[in-house]
Amino acid sequence: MILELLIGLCLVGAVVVFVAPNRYASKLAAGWSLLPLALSVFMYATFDGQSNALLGGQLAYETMVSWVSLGPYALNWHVGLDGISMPLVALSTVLTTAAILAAWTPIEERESQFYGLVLFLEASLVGVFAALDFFVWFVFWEAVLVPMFFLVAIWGGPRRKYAAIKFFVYTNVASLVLFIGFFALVFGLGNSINSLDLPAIAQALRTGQLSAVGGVAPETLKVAAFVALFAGFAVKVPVVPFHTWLPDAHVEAPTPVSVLLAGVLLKVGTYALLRFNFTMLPDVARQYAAIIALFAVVSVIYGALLALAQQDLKRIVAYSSVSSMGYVILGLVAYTVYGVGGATFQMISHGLISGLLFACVGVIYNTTHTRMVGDMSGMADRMPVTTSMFVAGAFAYMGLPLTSGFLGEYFVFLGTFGADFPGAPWFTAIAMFGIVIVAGYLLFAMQRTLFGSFGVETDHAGSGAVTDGGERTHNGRRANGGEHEHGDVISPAAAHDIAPLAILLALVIVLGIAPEISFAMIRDAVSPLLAAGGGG
Amino acid sequence: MVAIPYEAIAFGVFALITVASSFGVVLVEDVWHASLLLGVALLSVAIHYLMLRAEFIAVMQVLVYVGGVLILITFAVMLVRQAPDDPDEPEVA
Amino acid sequence: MAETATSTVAFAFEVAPAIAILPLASFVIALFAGKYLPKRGALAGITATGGSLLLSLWVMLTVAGGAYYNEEIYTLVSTPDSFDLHFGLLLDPLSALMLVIVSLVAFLVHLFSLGYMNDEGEPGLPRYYAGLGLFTFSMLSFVLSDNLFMSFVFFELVGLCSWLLIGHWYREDAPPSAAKKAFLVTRFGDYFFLVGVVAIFATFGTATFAGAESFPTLAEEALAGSGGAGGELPTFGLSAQGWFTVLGLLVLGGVLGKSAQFPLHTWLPDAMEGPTPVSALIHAATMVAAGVYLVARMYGFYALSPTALAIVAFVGGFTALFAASMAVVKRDVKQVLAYSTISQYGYMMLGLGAGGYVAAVFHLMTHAFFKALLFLGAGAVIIAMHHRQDMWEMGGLKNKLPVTYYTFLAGSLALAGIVPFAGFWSKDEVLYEALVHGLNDPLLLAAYLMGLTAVFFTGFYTFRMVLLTFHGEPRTHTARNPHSLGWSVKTPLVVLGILATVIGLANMTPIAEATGLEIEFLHTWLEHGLEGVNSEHYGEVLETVAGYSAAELSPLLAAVFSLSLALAGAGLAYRLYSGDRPEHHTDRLGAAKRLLTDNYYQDEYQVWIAQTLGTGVARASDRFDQGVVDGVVNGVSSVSLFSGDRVRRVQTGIVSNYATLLTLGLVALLVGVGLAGGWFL
Amino acid sequence: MVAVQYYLLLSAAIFCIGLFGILTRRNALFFLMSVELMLNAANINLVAFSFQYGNLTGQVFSLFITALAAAEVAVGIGIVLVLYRNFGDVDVTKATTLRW
Amino acid sequence: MAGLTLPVLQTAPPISDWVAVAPVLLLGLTALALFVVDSIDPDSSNSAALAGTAAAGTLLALVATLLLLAGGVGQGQGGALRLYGGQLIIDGMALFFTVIFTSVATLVIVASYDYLRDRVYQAEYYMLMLLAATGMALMAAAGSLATVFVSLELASLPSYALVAFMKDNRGSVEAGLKYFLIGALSSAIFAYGISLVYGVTGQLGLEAIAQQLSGGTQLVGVLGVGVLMVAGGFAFKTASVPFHFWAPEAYEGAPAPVSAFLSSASKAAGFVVAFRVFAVAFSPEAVAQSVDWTLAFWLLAAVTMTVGNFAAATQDKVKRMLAYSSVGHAGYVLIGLAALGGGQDGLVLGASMLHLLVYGFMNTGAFLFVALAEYWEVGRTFEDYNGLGQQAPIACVAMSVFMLSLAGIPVGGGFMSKYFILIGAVGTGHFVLAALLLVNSALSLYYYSRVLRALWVEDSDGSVAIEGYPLGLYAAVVGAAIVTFLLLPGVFLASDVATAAASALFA
Repeated sequence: MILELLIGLCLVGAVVVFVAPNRYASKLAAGWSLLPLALSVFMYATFDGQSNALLGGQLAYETMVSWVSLGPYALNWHVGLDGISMPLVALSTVLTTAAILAAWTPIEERESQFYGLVLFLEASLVGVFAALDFFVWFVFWEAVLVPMFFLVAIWGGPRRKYAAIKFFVYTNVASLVLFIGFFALVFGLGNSINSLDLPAIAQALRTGQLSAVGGVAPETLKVAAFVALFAGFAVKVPVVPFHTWLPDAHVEAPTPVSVLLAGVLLKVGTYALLRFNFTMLPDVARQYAAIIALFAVVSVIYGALLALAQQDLKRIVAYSSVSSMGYVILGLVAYTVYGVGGATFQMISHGLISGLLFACVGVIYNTTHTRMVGDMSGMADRMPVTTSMFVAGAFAYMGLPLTSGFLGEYFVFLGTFGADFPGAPWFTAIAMFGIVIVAGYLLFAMQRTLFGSFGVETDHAGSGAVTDGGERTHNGRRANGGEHEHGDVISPAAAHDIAPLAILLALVIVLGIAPEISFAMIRDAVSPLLAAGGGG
Repeated sequence: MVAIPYEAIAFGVFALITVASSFGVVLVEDVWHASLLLGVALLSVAIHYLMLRAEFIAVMQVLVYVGGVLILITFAVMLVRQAPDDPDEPEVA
Repeated sequence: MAETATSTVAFAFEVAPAIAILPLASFVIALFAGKYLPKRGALAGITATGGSLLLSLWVMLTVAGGAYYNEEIYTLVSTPDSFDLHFGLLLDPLSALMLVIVSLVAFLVHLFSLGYMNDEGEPGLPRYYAGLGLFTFSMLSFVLSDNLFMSFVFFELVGLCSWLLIGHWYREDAPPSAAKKAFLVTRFGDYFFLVGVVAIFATFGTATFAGAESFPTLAEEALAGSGGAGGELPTFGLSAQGWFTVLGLLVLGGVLGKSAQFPLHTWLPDAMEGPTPVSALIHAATMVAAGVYLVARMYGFYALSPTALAIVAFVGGFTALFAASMAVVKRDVKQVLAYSTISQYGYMMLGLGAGGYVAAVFHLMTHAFFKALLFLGAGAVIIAMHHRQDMWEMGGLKNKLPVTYYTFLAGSLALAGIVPFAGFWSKDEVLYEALVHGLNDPLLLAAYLMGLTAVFFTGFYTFRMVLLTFHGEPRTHTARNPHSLGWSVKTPLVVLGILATVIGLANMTPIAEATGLEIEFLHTWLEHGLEGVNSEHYGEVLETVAGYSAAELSPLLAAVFSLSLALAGAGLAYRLYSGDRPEHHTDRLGAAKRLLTDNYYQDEYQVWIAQTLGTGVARASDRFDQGVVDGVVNGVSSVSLFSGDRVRRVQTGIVSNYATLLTLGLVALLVGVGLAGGWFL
Repeated sequence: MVAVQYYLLLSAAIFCIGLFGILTRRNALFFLMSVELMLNAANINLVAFSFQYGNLTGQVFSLFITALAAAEVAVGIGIVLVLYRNFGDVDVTKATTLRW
Repeated sequence: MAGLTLPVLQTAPPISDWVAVAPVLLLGLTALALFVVDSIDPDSSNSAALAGTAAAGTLLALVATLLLLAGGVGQGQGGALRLYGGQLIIDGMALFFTVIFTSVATLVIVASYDYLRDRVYQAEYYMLMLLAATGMALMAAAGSLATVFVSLELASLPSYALVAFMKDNRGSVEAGLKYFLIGALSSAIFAYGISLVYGVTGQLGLEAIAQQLSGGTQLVGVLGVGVLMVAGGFAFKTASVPFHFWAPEAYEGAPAPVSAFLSSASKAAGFVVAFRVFAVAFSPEAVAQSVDWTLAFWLLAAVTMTVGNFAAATQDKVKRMLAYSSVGHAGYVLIGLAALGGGQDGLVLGASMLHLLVYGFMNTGAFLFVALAEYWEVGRTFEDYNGLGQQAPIACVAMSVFMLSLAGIPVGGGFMSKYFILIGAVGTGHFVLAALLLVNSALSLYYYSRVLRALWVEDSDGSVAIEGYPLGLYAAVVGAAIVTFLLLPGVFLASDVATAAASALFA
């Protein structure tokens, strides 16, 4: 019941914070978020799961209660964790706390609603990672959209409404597509299953129980379902060319929300890909591995190129997330322990690092009220601590060794290069070029914003709102002078701004030095996948 | 033996009356004439009922439709009489 | 090996990780507590690197006693059904030698920094010392690595540290830009290295350098066809040798980047924007040396592929000449040194490629000392000149700065390759190796000739530098009244000056040949070591697998060649620049000077690739993304809303129309379903 | 005895005439009368088929229809009257404040 | 029905007929009681008493229905109670839908208490509503086409009057007129369709028709036309294209509680009767050789959801948007009929029933929120709702639940039911319908989120000042929201009943 307790804590917290007065909301939310965080750490420490959640084996914190019956199928409340989901659950709780702390400064109105929604989001995310029944999973999967919609739409930037609705509609369409794909499979399984229990379905699919539906041959049905599921998840990941909601959502979202969006929400997509496409339909995944790898590589390179072209710091990180998630897909395709395990590791690593970078951008934005690369320079002079964090985060993002970012990508490359799908070395080698481009745009951005002589150019120093790019008045750069010299505008970030950065950075480094902390359990969960999938 | 198909002839005649008066209902300009023609149509339908050995229904048809509905409609026509300047609906005395 | 060693030996190896960890500790101390410490972290750094130096010496002594160490010490990731990733130590003559070099130079640089940085009231000193500590840690760990994975890890970290240190003065515009360039260019090389490491893992399932299960051994077995594990390696559709060549070249990509070989050398001159001690550290013994060290470390693998070796040699020879020619026209003392660094590493590459493993390591060692000396000497000059670096603003410093002058001169003589200074012996041996092997291989011979020509240039630019800086009349006010120098500046200079003078005696090959004395100490040193990773083994492999054969030629003859060219260069410089008021003779080169000062437009085309091509493609992608990919998404929504607007216009508000539409709809339904159901047939 | 098909034809004709009236006339009262015609068409069918099948089901149902038709007219006239009060007309095409 | 002698008639019902039809009777009697009250004191404006009485009546009926459901009355395979010669059938489906009608009626009546404050003819209003509810409850239980027609008219005639209730409001009158005219036309078509079916089978009882049809028929064309005309009658009641034209106008013009009532309960009534008629009388097996009406419903479903959602997407007024969305939802539910005969009958029909149940709460709640807005006189367009979330957070949270649930996002039972329908469509191989549902869902999310945007995101222009928080409206809105939300985790309470009741039809 400990998992239910975790989800319940988040939900209760959401309600409590929602009804609390605005002025207490931030501290209350931060305090409350420590409860699920502590609980998840405890769960992580006492984790005793082995093997893969869908392929049999011992699960941690499992519960199964019957819920609804749907014609011939039972829907159960079935939750549990394995080595793949446990780190992701922990990641969700960590990033939620970080996001809440990061929100203290920028969120200045309707705080209780904001923090309530964030905690609700946490509950949904944990639910997605924990659910082992399709419908339960789908409920959480869809429930994620609601708080996200509001968080972007209410507290976002100038084009927040457009971005929020685009995100909302786009990802919802994707959900429907995958839903249809999944149920095509369920009906193809016919009587061999009597519930929507994901392990049962996975077993049935892997043992070849699929039969024709509506005159469609099982083989075709599998491919069609795979395509539908892949398309559905690809939007969430996002895989090029389904990615265009992401930069909009990221740019418009308030920074703490970006932290969660990039940190956890994208992982939901790759997690689902791993659970559904790559666990349930391994033969299709292997058959079309080269095509999927092509998507992955295009995401990596194209995403990185797009990031290179951006001027908005958040857009840069947003597009680079597209790039980074491409590595995850590439790793999944490989069906090797380093490939799939590395993909999972990369999810966690990217969650921490992108969260860190977004939080840094947020701290900078809170003081300068601009995120445009051309609008500021020499921030290192005034914000040394934030700058250090930003630099560390950026290098971790570039895959600097002894950070988790390096290992995530490295595992994927190791796993993929020797994989047995056609063209694997080429795909890997091309994807690796992403590490050069990522270094390019992050270094350019850092050089122009953090270094050089200090100056900030916005047309209303210190006031709340930001203009959009078109209307900026060019009143010149006030290098090392003008009103920004005074401490009231550019002040060192507060402790609660820095704390989340420090926590995330510490985790990034710890995971980079001792990856076994999570890779051990990931490996346990991934190995059965490979054994049963015929890969290795 | 060749029987004269009285029933057929009667059906033909009354069917003609029914159809013709129905056409009249929807085609005439004046709402008064229309309601009168509706009465004719309903009555001729009642005769069909008689021919179908449904005497009770026929009686009810006369009572309810001609006695009730037509009077209601007539009443309504009186209440909502159009102004004389409306060319579509000439004034009724 | 450890089990056969005595307890002292074992203990020396047990504490060997501390060689790297001590500077790491100084990094942490300087970073977090630096601003509370008296010298802002300098003392911690000096203590740590001093400790590292002592430990390195201890390890060296132990290794000299014939004990070697090759163990995994930390498993990063273990996978039962695949290969593990681990950190380990490989302590053999090569790494022990390198450890001493690195820790010595690092120690001296720390010491020098005390005078160079602290005395100037610099802000950001903790950051500086933290960077130095991290740099030393990374480099020492790199040297200690027992496998290519670990090498890559610390190779990359070295890159990070160079970024941190080159960009130390981030408030100005140039240093951050130079730092970025250094990181990006080396990263471009590292990309190939990364592919290479991954491919080596994919091919061999291991990346260890030494031992029966190491990848050079496996590769050798595969080529020899002698069965063993090497027989069933995946070679990705190529022949085994072809694939190994590809692997070697991929790793070479990283080497070219870090060791600033053509065409990835462009970052190094810009890197002079960093503080001068940093330049000394980076360019003498650490970052730039890392590339060459890597090739030397896995020389057993390169030795299997004559193609790879020839490319290494040719690139090295070309770079040596190419960089030397650019050094001729520089005004900035550090720029001259920068190009000379590129050039000297070209020699080392030439040596490695030509089969002169020992020669290359020898040159690596001597160069580390004399180049550190030169940079620190230049640093001393810069301090004295109040941070001016243009040689044309100097002159006549000989009398004001005697210690600096004489040590600098020793370094210059070493650089120019004048007997008996260190550089002479090592460079000469490199050239000799290139020549004897090159006589059987035209590509090598071409490389040798380029290297030989570069000797002349080296002599010229070295003495041009010395003469312009120290001789003649002071040309500016600052040069007449230089800043005085402290002990912390002078001590390292003296130490290095002595080393630059005498270290070449470690391996006097021409003398040994001529006299038959057993004085090639370095040869002896490197012949020992673990099986498969010593020069003896490399020599065999070169002959049997790569097919290298040495022509019979006296080393004395080659030495005479190069020495005379060096002297000619130096003499020319002396003739042109020895006067009290030397002229700008290089102006006479005309258009060629422009070409040289603009570095053959290498920067221009690389910047063009990075900006016009890279950014251009990025912009085009962005436009495509906004217009087409996102356009489709937005288009779908626009079309939907537009058609929604059309649909609702059906609802005209006139109820008769509704009735009509209703009837038509019903009729259509009737007709449609009726036709489908065949009612009307 | 007239075959039931002819009654079917007759009712269809009347139904169509009623429908025609609904579609063409704009006066609400014509509308009401046309609906009456259509309902009568249904009644003719029911009575005719009732006669053919010999059960009274159809006849009974036709009574219900008659009664409900009357009720419908009553409600309808009420609505027509308020329409007249609000719009000053019984033209159904005039009331178009709600649309799109 | 003299000609109908079914074996089931011999088995005496385990309980008295009166008990089985208690909900219907309670509704009818309450209406009569109000009539009496009104005739004693025609000028009474004691709205609390009137609304209280009406609400008590519907609540009692609801409780009675729930008790009957809980008692298993008429449920299970072949357990349906056939009363009065099979004219009324009390089974799981009838009771299930009676729950919907009575709940919606209760909510609407409670909300009307505030909405009607200071208006005349309140007693008539409640009475008409109760009579309509009675008609709907009868529709759910109708066992022959005759009762279907009569109960349908009983539900329709009060509705016409209710829509035109605000007789001095041009919109209300116009809405009433349009509703009435289209309704009259539709009922004429419906009646004619019934007469044709009678012509082919000679029967009006649903099971009797099925028996007759299972032997095959020569008059395929006549039967087909008749069946489709009957379908047209239901399409009117459920506001399905092309019989939907009245709906946007009527829902927009009518008093908001009436719109709520019509769009939820009346639609459900149309569906229950359609389910019963088509599943029992024209069951796919019986008419397999003659009339493939599933194709007709397939087309209706496809066109209805598309037209409804596309037209809703660009509306300016919230109420009209809800009206069109109501059309769209009719399209979703029609999938249940279109997918019959695909081997998943119980599942798909159960899903549709479940959707109607949830819809009964979420849509009623949404319209009642509009009623609340009308009460506050904030205006009708999306812009007019700007910033309401700050002034009336509780009601706006409720409205958000409705909107999200309508869109199929899991903060309410609408998520479950919509996806159950989708499962039905996929499971019976109707991939085109599933794809259409997908497209329409996307679009619906867009326009529902416009409401959320107005409520929470946009800032008020300051012109709106909310006075008072009417208890009745609030109670109804919040109650509907709570039930909508609880139907997400608690959907098993309803879904089993729904699927069982649906399956029982195909026994």
